Amino acid sequence: MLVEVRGGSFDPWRELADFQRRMTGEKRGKYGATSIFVGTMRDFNQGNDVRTMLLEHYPQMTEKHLHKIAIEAVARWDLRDVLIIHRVGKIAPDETIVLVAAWAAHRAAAFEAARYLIDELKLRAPFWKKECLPQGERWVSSE
Amino acid sequence: MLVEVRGGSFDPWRELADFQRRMTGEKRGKYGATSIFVGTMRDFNQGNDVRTMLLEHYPQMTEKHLHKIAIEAVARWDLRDVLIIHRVGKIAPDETIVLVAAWAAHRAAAFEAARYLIDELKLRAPFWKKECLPQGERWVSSE
Amino acid sequence: MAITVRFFASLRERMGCEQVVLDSQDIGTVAAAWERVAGDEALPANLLMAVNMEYAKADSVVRDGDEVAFFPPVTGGGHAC
Amino acid sequence: MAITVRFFASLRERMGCEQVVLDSQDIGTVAAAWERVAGDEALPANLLMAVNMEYAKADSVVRDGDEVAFFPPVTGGGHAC
Repeated sequence: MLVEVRGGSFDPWRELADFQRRMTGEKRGKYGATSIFVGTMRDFNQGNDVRTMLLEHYPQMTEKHLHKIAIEAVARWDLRDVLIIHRVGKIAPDETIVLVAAWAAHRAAAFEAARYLIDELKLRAPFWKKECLPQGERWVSSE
Repeated sequence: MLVEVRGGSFDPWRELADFQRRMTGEKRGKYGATSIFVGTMRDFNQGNDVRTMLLEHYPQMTEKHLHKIAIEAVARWDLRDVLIIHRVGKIAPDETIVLVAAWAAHRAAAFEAARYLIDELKLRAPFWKKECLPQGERWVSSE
Repeated sequence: MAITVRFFASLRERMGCEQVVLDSQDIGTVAAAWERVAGDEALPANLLMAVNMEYAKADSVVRDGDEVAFFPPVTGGGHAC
Repeated sequence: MAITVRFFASLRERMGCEQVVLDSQDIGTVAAAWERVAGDEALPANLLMAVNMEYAKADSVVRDGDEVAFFPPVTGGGHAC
């Protein structure tokens, strides 16, 4: 299991490749299904062009709650493994904001677990986004 | 949109990286959510060790139906893009069998579309699996 | 003209061949094509059928030049995923 | 001992500071801590609260050495995904 808050940009595909390569012999060959979600910075939101975004978080509280969410998912869906990486700091369009992945024996469990990871992350992990628009800055409010 | 049947092994993470890199300027920065499913060859099934698997398909009919499924998903969830790659031929444990991905503005659409792609693929695409066990060969029957 | 009948997977092995080319005369439906290739053996209930690569039913029409296929339930996607 | 009160995001900007350290005497709940740092301003209805990095409520108990935090609704995950 890997849960990480990253200060710099990351390549989700490389992270997945590296993580899977590091899986122990016990896990290799034991999962049939992997469900992944990648959240990417868009260059528009609510009708405005967005140039950059600033992602603030509550250090330690974030990691604590991401870990909780990961452990809940593993317990509920009997997952082989879980990965959560979330970006903080200044982000440009097209960069990855969040990556979650769940490895399971069957696809229903993998899909439901990945959905749970991202849904709970959005509800419970203390992150806040501020968008930089041509006309100034604004905090993104949760809908 | 890319729909492909592959005779040789492939790295799902590299395919995703390459595909996303090739996305046109029009699509870049326009998707916020990507949902991916990867199906991997396991080294066990129904209580038996599985050494290799032979994946047979109905050439042309397979591609035709995968395309249909992809187009249905794009229409139904207003996706930015879709990717389906399915392996055929001799497969070893730990190798990727199938990769599907859906790019959308929002996560609900991405998740639902990726689930649709793999569910419909399993129902409608003419693929058949034969497992090679220590005690001999057997065709996998759909549950 | 003729009709090509193809078999896949376990059915291909059981039939002992990949395809049979039938003279199209007197063949009107998928069921009739099955009868021509399988003789007395009834069409298995779970067998899937296609005409020109579209799923079809036993009473679907078969015309000159068509490709008819019979195969067991499909099992694509992840391995038992 | 003392109690640390932290603010995040738009609330941090509005308060004009990241944290305030309070003498812990006479502070029994999160609401009381808010009163000490915000004066007359009522606790905004949608504000979230945490004590020692666990989500808390206005009437949650605050003890010596605790870290109390106030922040707006969280907006993690993909960008508007």
